[in-house]
Amino acid sequence: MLRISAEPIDAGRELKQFESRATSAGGIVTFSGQVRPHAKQGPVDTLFLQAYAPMTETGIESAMAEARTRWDLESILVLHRIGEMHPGDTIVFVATAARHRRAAFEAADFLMDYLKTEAVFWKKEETATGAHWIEPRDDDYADAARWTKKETV
Amino acid sequence: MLRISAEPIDAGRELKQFESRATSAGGIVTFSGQVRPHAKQGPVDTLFLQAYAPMTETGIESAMAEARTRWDLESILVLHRIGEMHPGDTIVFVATAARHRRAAFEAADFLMDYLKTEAVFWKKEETATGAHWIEPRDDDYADAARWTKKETV
Amino acid sequence: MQKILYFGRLSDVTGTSEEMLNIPPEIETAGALREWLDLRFDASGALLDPTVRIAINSEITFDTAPVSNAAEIAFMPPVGGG
Amino acid sequence: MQKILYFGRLSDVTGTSEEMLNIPPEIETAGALREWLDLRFDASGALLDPTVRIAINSEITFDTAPVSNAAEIAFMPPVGGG
Repeated sequence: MLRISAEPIDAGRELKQFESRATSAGGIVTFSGQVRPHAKQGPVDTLFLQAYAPMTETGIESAMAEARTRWDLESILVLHRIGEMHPGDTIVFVATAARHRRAAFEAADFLMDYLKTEAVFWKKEETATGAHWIEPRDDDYADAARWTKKETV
Repeated sequence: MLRISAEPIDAGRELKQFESRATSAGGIVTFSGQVRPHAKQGPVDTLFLQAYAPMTETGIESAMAEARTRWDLESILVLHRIGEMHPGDTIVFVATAARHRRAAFEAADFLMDYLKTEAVFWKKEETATGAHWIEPRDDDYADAARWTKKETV
Repeated sequence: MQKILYFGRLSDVTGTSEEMLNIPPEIETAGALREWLDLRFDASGALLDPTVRIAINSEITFDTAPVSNAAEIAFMPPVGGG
Repeated sequence: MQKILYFGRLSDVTGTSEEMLNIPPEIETAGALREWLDLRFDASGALLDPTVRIAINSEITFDTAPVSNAAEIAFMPPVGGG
Protein backbone atom coordinates (compact mmCIF):
# COMPACT_ATOMS: atom_id res chain seq x y z
CA MET A 1 0.00 0.00 0.00
CA LEU A 2 1.19 3.50 -0.87
CA ARG A 3 0.02 6.82 0.48
CA ILE A 4 1.46 10.25 -0.38
CA SER A 5 -0.12 12.98 1.68
CA ALA A 6 0.45 16.31 3.39
CA GLU A 7 -0.97 14.88 6.62
CA PRO A 8 1.48 14.14 9.47
CA ILE A 9 2.69 10.51 9.72
CA ASP A 10 2.25 8.75 13.08
CA ALA A 11 4.81 5.93 12.75
CA GLY A 12 3.74 4.19 15.96
CA ARG A 13 0.12 4.02 14.92
CA GLU A 14 1.06 2.90 11.40
CA LEU A 15 3.24 0.08 12.77
CA LYS A 16 0.39 -1.08 15.01
CA GLN A 17 -2.03 -1.22 12.09
CA PHE A 18 0.50 -2.88 9.79
CA GLU A 19 1.23 -5.48 12.47
CA SER A 20 -2.45 -6.33 12.87
CA ARG A 21 -2.75 -7.02 9.13
CA ALA A 22 0.52 -8.99 8.81
CA THR A 23 -0.38 -11.78 11.22
CA SER A 24 1.18 -14.72 9.41
CA ALA A 25 4.58 -13.11 8.90
CA GLY A 26 7.46 -13.85 11.25
CA GLY A 27 9.02 -10.42 11.12
CA ILE A 28 8.37 -6.78 10.34
CA VAL A 29 11.02 -4.20 9.49
CA THR A 30 10.23 -0.50 9.48
CA PHE A 31 12.16 2.58 8.54
CA SER A 32 11.05 6.03 9.57
CA GLY A 33 12.90 9.09 8.36
CA GLN A 34 12.63 12.38 10.21
CA VAL A 35 13.39 15.93 9.20
CA ARG A 36 16.86 16.61 10.60
CA PRO A 37 17.26 19.64 12.87
CA HIS A 38 20.53 20.69 11.21
CA ALA A 39 21.57 21.25 7.60
CA LYS A 40 24.95 22.35 6.19
CA GLN A 41 23.59 25.89 6.24
CA GLY A 42 22.57 25.75 9.91
CA PRO A 43 19.44 24.91 11.89
CA VAL A 44 16.53 23.88 9.66
CA ASP A 45 13.34 25.84 9.95
CA THR A 46 11.17 24.24 7.28
CA LEU A 47 11.48 21.40 4.78
CA PHE A 48 9.24 21.60 1.73
CA LEU A 49 8.61 18.51 -0.36
CA GLN A 50 6.96 18.52 -3.75
CA ALA A 51 5.64 15.50 -5.70
CA TYR A 52 4.22 15.19 -9.21
CA ALA A 53 1.09 13.06 -9.23
CA PRO A 54 0.68 10.49 -10.67
CA MET A 55 4.31 10.16 -11.76
CA THR A 56 5.62 9.99 -8.19
CA GLU A 57 3.09 7.28 -7.27
CA THR A 58 3.77 5.26 -10.43
CA GLY A 59 7.51 5.24 -9.75
CA ILE A 60 7.15 4.16 -6.13
CA GLU A 61 4.62 1.49 -7.09
CA SER A 62 7.12 0.07 -9.60
CA ALA A 63 9.77 -0.11 -6.87
CA MET A 64 7.28 -1.88 -4.58
CA ALA A 65 6.44 -4.36 -7.36
CA GLU A 66 10.14 -4.98 -7.92
CA ALA A 67 10.65 -5.62 -4.20
CA ARG A 68 7.87 -8.21 -4.37
CA THR A 69 9.57 -10.05 -7.23
CA ARG A 70 12.97 -10.00 -5.49
CA TRP A 71 11.85 -11.04 -2.00
CA ASP A 72 9.11 -13.21 -0.57
CA LEU A 73 7.08 -10.54 1.21
CA GLU A 74 3.73 -10.74 2.88
CA SER A 75 3.05 -7.02 2.76
CA ILE A 76 4.59 -3.64 2.05
CA LEU A 77 3.58 -0.19 3.21
CA VAL A 78 5.06 3.10 1.98
CA LEU A 79 3.88 6.41 3.41
CA HIS A 80 5.42 9.66 2.20
CA ARG A 81 4.68 13.12 3.39
CA ILE A 82 4.70 16.16 1.08
CA GLY A 83 4.30 19.89 1.68
CA GLU A 84 5.77 21.80 4.61
CA MET A 85 7.45 19.99 7.49
CA HIS A 86 9.56 20.87 10.50
CA PRO A 87 12.49 19.19 12.31
CA GLY A 88 11.44 15.92 13.97
CA ASP A 89 8.46 15.40 11.65
CA THR A 90 8.34 12.01 9.93
CA ILE A 91 8.90 12.38 6.17
CA VAL A 92 8.75 8.72 5.21
CA PHE A 93 7.63 5.44 6.75
CA VAL A 94 8.31 2.09 5.11
CA ALA A 95 7.22 -1.27 6.54
CA THR A 96 7.84 -4.75 5.17
CA ALA A 97 6.56 -8.05 6.52
CA ALA A 98 8.04 -11.43 5.63
CA ARG A 99 8.37 -14.92 7.00
CA HIS A 100 12.16 -14.56 6.93
CA ARG A 101 13.69 -11.52 8.50
CA ARG A 102 16.44 -11.22 5.87
CA ALA A 103 13.78 -10.60 3.20
CA ALA A 104 12.06 -7.96 5.34
CA PHE A 105 15.38 -6.16 6.05
CA GLU A 106 16.59 -6.20 2.45
CA ALA A 107 13.26 -5.10 0.97
CA ALA A 108 12.94 -2.14 3.36
CA ASP A 109 16.53 -1.15 2.62
CA PHE A 110 15.92 -1.41 -1.14
CA LEU A 111 12.74 0.68 -0.98
CA MET A 112 14.49 3.40 1.04
CA ASP A 113 17.30 3.55 -1.49
CA TYR A 114 14.74 4.03 -4.25
CA LEU A 115 12.85 6.67 -2.27
CA LYS A 116 16.01 8.62 -1.43
CA THR A 117 17.48 8.77 -4.93
CA GLU A 118 15.04 7.99 -7.71
CA ALA A 119 11.63 8.86 -6.34
CA VAL A 120 10.08 11.89 -8.00
CA PHE A 121 10.31 14.48 -5.23
CA TRP A 122 11.80 17.93 -5.08
CA LYS A 123 12.99 19.13 -1.72
CA LYS A 124 13.66 22.63 -0.37
CA GLU A 125 15.33 23.38 2.94
CA GLU A 126 14.78 26.68 4.68
CA THR A 127 17.38 27.85 7.19
CA ALA A 128 18.18 31.23 8.72
CA THR A 129 20.38 31.99 5.68
CA GLY A 130 17.62 31.32 3.14
CA ALA A 131 15.99 28.55 1.15
CA HIS A 132 17.70 26.13 -1.18
CA TRP A 133 16.72 23.09 -3.21
CA ILE A 134 18.49 19.83 -2.37
CA GLU A 135 19.74 17.21 -4.82
CA PRO A 136 20.71 13.63 -3.82
CA ARG A 137 23.95 13.07 -1.88
CA ASP A 138 26.66 10.90 -3.44
CA ASP A 139 26.09 8.45 -0.56
CA ASP A 140 22.52 8.00 -1.71
CA TYR A 141 23.60 7.13 -5.23
CA ALA A 142 26.13 4.61 -3.88
CA ASP A 143 23.42 3.03 -1.73
CA ALA A 144 21.05 2.69 -4.67
CA ALA A 145 23.79 1.25 -6.89
CA ARG A 146 24.19 -1.71 -4.51
CA TRP A 147 21.03 -3.28 -5.90
CA THR A 148 22.07 -3.17 -9.54
CA LYS A 149 25.57 -4.45 -8.73
CA LYS A 150 23.98 -7.50 -7.10
CA GLU A 151 22.33 -8.47 -10.36
CA THR A 152 25.45 -8.33 -12.48
CA VAL A 153 28.04 -9.80 -10.08
CA MET B 1 18.24 0.27 26.56
CA LEU B 2 17.40 -3.38 27.20
CA ARG B 3 14.30 -4.88 28.76
CA ILE B 4 13.55 -8.58 29.17
CA SER B 5 10.09 -9.17 30.54
CA ALA B 6 7.07 -11.46 30.52
CA GLU B 7 4.82 -8.46 29.76
CA PRO B 8 3.37 -8.16 26.22
CA ILE B 9 5.30 -5.88 23.84
CA ASP B 10 3.34 -3.10 22.11
CA ALA B 11 5.63 -2.34 19.15
CA GLY B 12 3.64 0.69 18.00
CA ARG B 13 3.82 2.35 21.39
CA GLU B 14 7.51 1.49 21.76
CA LEU B 15 8.31 3.03 18.37
CA LYS B 16 6.44 6.19 19.33
CA GLN B 17 8.42 6.53 22.56
CA PHE B 18 11.72 5.70 20.89
CA GLU B 19 11.01 8.30 18.19
CA SER B 20 10.33 11.00 20.76
CA ARG B 21 13.72 10.37 22.39
CA ALA B 22 15.71 10.11 19.13
CA THR B 23 14.97 13.58 17.84
CA SER B 24 18.33 14.44 16.32
CA ALA B 25 18.66 11.23 14.28
CA GLY B 26 17.71 11.16 10.63
CA GLY B 27 16.37 7.62 10.60
CA ILE B 28 14.98 4.85 12.76
CA VAL B 29 14.91 1.17 11.85
CA THR B 30 12.82 -1.30 13.82
CA PHE B 31 12.43 -5.05 13.71
CA SER B 32 9.54 -6.78 15.39
CA GLY B 33 9.37 -10.55 15.48
CA GLN B 34 6.08 -12.33 16.06
CA VAL B 35 5.24 -15.84 17.15
CA ARG B 36 4.49 -17.66 13.88
CA PRO B 37 1.14 -19.42 13.64
CA HIS B 38 2.66 -22.53 12.04
CA ALA B 39 5.57 -24.78 12.96
CA LYS B 40 6.90 -27.86 11.16
CA GLN B 41 4.75 -29.91 13.53
CA GLY B 42 1.56 -27.98 12.71
CA PRO B 43 -0.32 -25.01 14.13
CA VAL B 44 1.43 -23.49 17.14
CA ASP B 45 -0.51 -23.26 20.36
CA THR B 46 2.08 -21.83 22.75
CA LEU B 47 5.67 -20.66 22.59
CA PHE B 48 7.60 -20.72 25.83
CA LEU B 49 10.80 -18.73 26.18
CA GLN B 50 13.25 -19.08 29.03
CA ALA B 51 16.13 -16.71 29.89
CA TYR B 52 18.90 -16.97 32.49
CA ALA B 53 19.34 -13.69 34.36
CA PRO B 54 21.79 -11.97 34.40
CA MET B 55 23.65 -14.00 31.74
CA THR B 56 21.04 -13.29 29.05
CA GLU B 57 21.15 -9.55 29.77
CA THR B 58 24.96 -9.44 29.87
CA GLY B 59 25.20 -11.13 26.48
CA ILE B 60 22.68 -8.83 24.81
CA GLU B 61 24.32 -5.78 26.37
CA SER B 62 27.67 -6.86 24.90
CA ALA B 63 26.09 -7.14 21.46
CA MET B 64 24.57 -3.67 21.90
CA ALA B 65 27.97 -2.28 22.92
CA GLU B 66 29.55 -3.92 19.89
CA ALA B 67 26.91 -2.37 17.61
CA ARG B 68 27.79 1.04 19.06
CA THR B 69 31.47 0.58 18.26
CA ARG B 70 30.74 -0.61 14.71
CA TRP B 71 28.16 2.01 13.74
CA ASP B 72 27.52 5.62 14.61
CA LEU B 73 24.22 5.22 16.47
CA GLU B 74 22.23 7.71 18.45
CA SER B 75 20.25 5.11 20.37
CA ILE B 76 19.41 1.43 20.61
CA LEU B 77 16.43 -0.31 22.16
CA VAL B 78 16.07 -4.07 22.63
CA LEU B 79 12.92 -5.54 24.15
CA HIS B 80 12.57 -9.28 24.56
CA ARG B 81 9.64 -11.17 25.88
CA ILE B 82 9.97 -14.35 27.95
CA GLY B 83 7.46 -16.84 29.32
CA GLU B 84 4.36 -18.07 27.51
CA MET B 85 3.27 -16.50 24.23
CA HIS B 86 0.78 -17.23 21.48
CA PRO B 87 0.80 -16.79 17.67
CA GLY B 88 0.87 -13.13 16.65
CA ASP B 89 2.43 -12.01 19.96
CA THR B 90 5.58 -9.91 19.61
CA ILE B 91 8.64 -11.80 20.92
CA VAL B 92 11.28 -9.22 20.17
CA PHE B 93 11.46 -5.55 19.26
CA VAL B 94 14.70 -3.87 18.21
CA ALA B 95 15.02 -0.19 17.31
CA THR B 96 18.10 1.72 16.16
CA ALA B 97 18.42 5.43 15.47
CA ALA B 98 21.22 6.98 13.44
CA ARG B 99 21.97 10.00 11.32
CA HIS B 100 22.66 7.72 8.35
CA ARG B 101 20.10 5.12 7.49
CA ARG B 102 22.71 2.54 6.47
CA ALA B 103 24.03 2.49 10.04
CA ALA B 104 20.53 2.07 11.46
CA PHE B 105 19.72 -0.79 9.06
CA GLU B 106 22.97 -2.66 9.61
CA ALA B 107 22.92 -2.32 13.38
CA ALA B 108 19.33 -3.61 13.65
CA ASP B 109 20.20 -6.50 11.37
CA PHE B 110 23.32 -7.31 13.41
CA LEU B 111 21.42 -7.23 16.72
CA MET B 112 18.72 -9.54 15.36
CA ASP B 113 21.34 -12.01 14.18
CA TYR B 114 22.83 -12.02 17.68
CA LEU B 115 19.42 -12.40 19.31
CA LYS B 116 18.39 -15.26 17.02
CA THR B 117 21.52 -17.37 17.40
CA GLU B 118 23.72 -16.47 20.35
CA ALA B 119 21.39 -14.88 22.86
CA VAL B 120 20.87 -17.03 25.96
CA PHE B 121 17.28 -18.17 25.46
CA TRP B 122 15.69 -21.59 25.40
CA LYS B 123 12.55 -21.96 23.37
CA LYS B 124 9.77 -24.56 23.47
CA GLU B 125 7.00 -24.84 20.90
CA GLU B 126 3.73 -26.52 21.77
CA THR B 127 1.63 -27.90 18.93
CA ALA B 128 -1.24 -30.43 18.80
CA THR B 129 1.37 -33.21 18.58
CA GLY B 130 3.22 -32.16 21.74
CA ALA B 131 5.94 -29.86 22.98
CA HIS B 132 9.50 -29.68 21.73
CA TRP B 133 12.54 -27.49 22.34
CA ILE B 134 13.93 -25.57 19.36
CA GLU B 135 17.57 -25.03 18.47
CA PRO B 136 18.81 -22.42 15.95
CA ARG B 137 18.19 -22.97 12.24
CA ASP B 138 21.20 -23.26 9.90
CA ASP B 139 19.95 -20.04 8.24
CA ASP B 140 20.36 -18.24 11.53
CA TYR B 141 23.96 -19.35 11.87
CA ALA B 142 24.69 -18.24 8.30
CA ASP B 143 23.14 -14.84 9.04
CA ALA B 144 25.24 -14.38 12.17
CA ALA B 145 28.42 -15.46 10.37
CA ARG B 146 28.06 -12.53 7.95
CA TRP B 147 29.33 -10.15 10.62
CA THR B 148 32.52 -12.04 11.40
CA LYS B 149 33.29 -12.52 7.70
CA LYS B 150 33.14 -8.75 7.24
CA GLU B 151 35.96 -8.23 9.72
CA THR B 152 38.38 -10.64 8.08
CA VAL B 153 37.72 -9.87 4.39
CA MET C 1 -5.02 26.58 -22.90
CA GLN C 2 -2.33 24.20 -21.74
CA LYS C 3 -1.11 23.61 -18.22
CA ILE C 4 2.61 24.16 -17.64
CA LEU C 5 4.33 22.96 -14.45
CA TYR C 6 7.70 24.11 -13.12
CA PHE C 7 9.13 21.86 -10.43
CA GLY C 8 11.82 22.28 -7.81
CA ARG C 9 14.30 25.12 -8.33
CA LEU C 10 12.63 26.11 -11.61
CA SER C 11 9.71 27.65 -9.74
CA ASP C 12 12.18 30.09 -8.14
CA VAL C 13 13.11 31.25 -11.66
CA THR C 14 9.60 31.36 -13.10
CA GLY C 15 7.98 32.72 -9.95
CA THR C 16 5.22 30.15 -10.21
CA SER C 17 4.94 26.36 -10.05
CA GLU C 18 1.97 26.19 -12.40
CA GLU C 19 0.33 28.28 -15.10
CA MET C 20 -2.26 28.00 -17.87
CA LEU C 21 -0.88 29.15 -21.18
CA ASN C 22 -1.77 29.54 -24.86
CA ILE C 23 1.34 28.22 -26.57
CA PRO C 24 1.81 30.08 -29.89
CA PRO C 25 1.20 27.74 -32.88
CA GLU C 26 4.76 28.26 -34.18
CA ILE C 27 6.10 26.54 -31.02
CA GLU C 28 5.73 22.95 -32.22
CA THR C 29 8.10 20.89 -30.06
CA ALA C 30 9.08 20.52 -26.41
CA GLY C 31 12.53 21.84 -27.32
CA ALA C 32 11.10 24.97 -28.94
CA LEU C 33 8.87 25.48 -25.90
CA ARG C 34 11.93 25.33 -23.59
CA GLU C 35 13.62 28.11 -25.55
CA TRP C 36 10.53 30.24 -25.82
CA LEU C 37 9.79 29.98 -22.08
CA ASP C 38 13.42 30.55 -21.11
CA LEU C 39 13.34 33.88 -22.99
CA ARG C 40 9.90 34.75 -21.68
CA PHE C 41 11.04 34.32 -18.04
CA ASP C 42 14.47 35.80 -18.71
CA ALA C 43 15.69 32.54 -17.13
CA SER C 44 19.25 32.75 -18.51
CA GLY C 45 19.19 29.13 -19.65
CA ALA C 46 17.72 27.57 -16.48
CA LEU C 47 15.07 25.87 -18.60
CA LEU C 48 17.61 24.84 -21.25
CA ASP C 49 19.80 22.88 -18.80
CA PRO C 50 19.98 19.33 -20.22
CA THR C 51 19.34 17.90 -16.71
CA VAL C 52 15.89 19.50 -16.87
CA ARG C 53 13.60 16.87 -18.35
CA ILE C 54 10.23 17.50 -19.93
CA ALA C 55 7.14 15.39 -19.29
CA ILE C 56 4.04 15.59 -21.49
CA ASN C 57 0.87 14.32 -19.84
CA SER C 58 2.98 12.69 -17.10
CA GLU C 59 5.34 10.85 -19.46
CA ILE C 60 9.00 11.83 -19.69
CA THR C 61 9.66 12.76 -23.32
CA PHE C 62 12.27 14.21 -25.71
CA ASP C 63 12.78 17.73 -27.01
CA THR C 64 11.50 16.58 -30.39
CA ALA C 65 8.06 15.65 -29.00
CA PRO C 66 5.14 17.70 -30.37
CA VAL C 67 3.38 19.90 -27.82
CA SER C 68 0.26 21.07 -29.66
CA ASN C 69 -2.00 18.37 -28.20
CA ALA C 70 -0.40 18.26 -24.75
CA ALA C 71 -2.83 19.01 -21.93
CA GLU C 72 -0.03 19.21 -19.35
CA ILE C 73 3.66 19.92 -19.85
CA ALA C 74 6.06 19.64 -16.89
CA PHE C 75 9.62 20.92 -16.56
CA MET C 76 11.49 18.67 -14.13
CA PRO C 77 14.95 19.42 -12.70
CA PRO C 78 16.83 16.44 -11.19
CA VAL C 79 14.72 14.87 -8.44
CA GLY C 80 15.98 15.28 -4.88
CA GLY C 81 14.49 12.10 -3.43
CA GLY C 82 12.24 11.94 -0.42
CA MET D 1 22.37 -25.76 50.17
CA GLN D 2 23.21 -24.91 46.61
CA LYS D 3 20.86 -23.86 43.83
CA ILE D 4 20.92 -26.03 40.72
CA LEU D 5 19.27 -24.88 37.47
CA TYR D 6 18.30 -27.08 34.52
CA PHE D 7 17.53 -25.13 31.34
CA GLY D 8 15.72 -25.96 28.12
CA ARG D 9 15.23 -29.64 27.33
CA LEU D 10 17.08 -30.69 30.50
CA SER D 11 14.08 -29.70 32.64
CA ASP D 12 12.04 -32.34 30.77
CA VAL D 13 14.57 -34.96 31.96
CA THR D 14 14.94 -33.72 35.52
CA GLY D 15 11.26 -32.83 35.97
CA THR D 16 12.23 -29.46 37.43
CA SER D 17 13.98 -26.34 36.25
CA GLU D 18 15.38 -25.46 39.66
CA GLU D 19 16.19 -27.19 42.95
CA MET D 20 18.06 -26.56 46.21
CA LEU D 21 20.52 -29.34 46.93
CA ASN D 22 23.17 -30.47 49.41
CA ILE D 23 25.95 -31.64 47.13
CA PRO D 24 27.82 -34.50 48.87
CA PRO D 25 31.37 -33.41 49.85
CA GLU D 26 32.96 -36.13 47.69
CA ILE D 27 31.54 -34.38 44.57
CA GLU D 28 34.29 -31.82 44.12
CA THR D 29 34.10 -30.69 40.49
CA ALA D 30 31.48 -29.65 37.94
CA GLY D 31 32.29 -32.79 35.97
CA ALA D 32 31.70 -35.06 38.96
CA LEU D 33 28.43 -33.22 39.66
CA ARG D 34 27.28 -33.90 36.07
CA GLU D 35 27.83 -37.61 36.51
CA TRP D 36 26.27 -37.78 39.95
CA LEU D 37 23.14 -35.87 38.82
CA ASP D 38 22.85 -37.86 35.59
CA LEU D 39 22.66 -41.06 37.65
CA ARG D 40 20.37 -39.49 40.24
CA PHE D 41 17.83 -38.49 37.56
CA ASP D 42 18.35 -41.65 35.53
CA ALA D 43 19.00 -39.20 32.69
CA SER D 44 20.82 -41.72 30.43
CA GLY D 45 23.61 -39.26 29.69
CA ALA D 46 21.45 -36.19 28.95
CA LEU D 47 23.52 -34.21 31.47
CA LEU D 48 26.81 -35.66 30.15
CA ASP D 49 26.26 -34.43 26.58
CA PRO D 50 29.30 -32.21 25.78
CA THR D 51 27.00 -29.56 24.25
CA VAL D 52 25.56 -29.08 27.75
CA ARG D 53 27.64 -26.33 29.34
CA ILE D 54 27.91 -25.62 33.05
CA ALA D 55 27.80 -22.15 34.57
CA ILE D 56 28.83 -21.44 38.15
CA ASN D 57 27.43 -18.22 39.59
CA SER D 58 26.48 -17.11 36.07
CA GLU D 59 29.89 -17.73 34.51
CA ILE D 60 30.37 -20.49 31.95
CA THR D 61 33.05 -22.82 33.30
CA PHE D 62 34.83 -26.14 32.73
CA ASP D 63 34.21 -29.62 34.14
CA THR D 64 37.32 -29.21 36.29
CA ALA D 65 35.92 -26.23 38.18
CA PRO D 66 35.35 -26.78 41.93
CA VAL D 67 31.71 -26.70 43.04
CA SER D 68 31.97 -26.60 46.83
CA ASN D 69 31.66 -22.79 47.09
CA ALA D 70 29.20 -22.36 44.21
CA ALA D 71 25.95 -20.69 45.23
CA GLU D 72 24.31 -21.40 41.86
CA ILE D 73 25.15 -24.05 39.30
CA ALA D 74 23.39 -24.05 35.92
CA PHE D 75 23.21 -26.79 33.29
CA MET D 76 22.75 -25.16 29.89
CA PRO D 77 21.93 -27.05 26.67
CA PRO D 78 22.62 -25.18 23.38
CA VAL D 79 20.68 -21.92 23.37
CA GLY D 80 17.81 -21.63 20.94
CA GLY D 81 17.93 -17.89 20.41
CA GLY D 82 15.03 -15.53 20.84
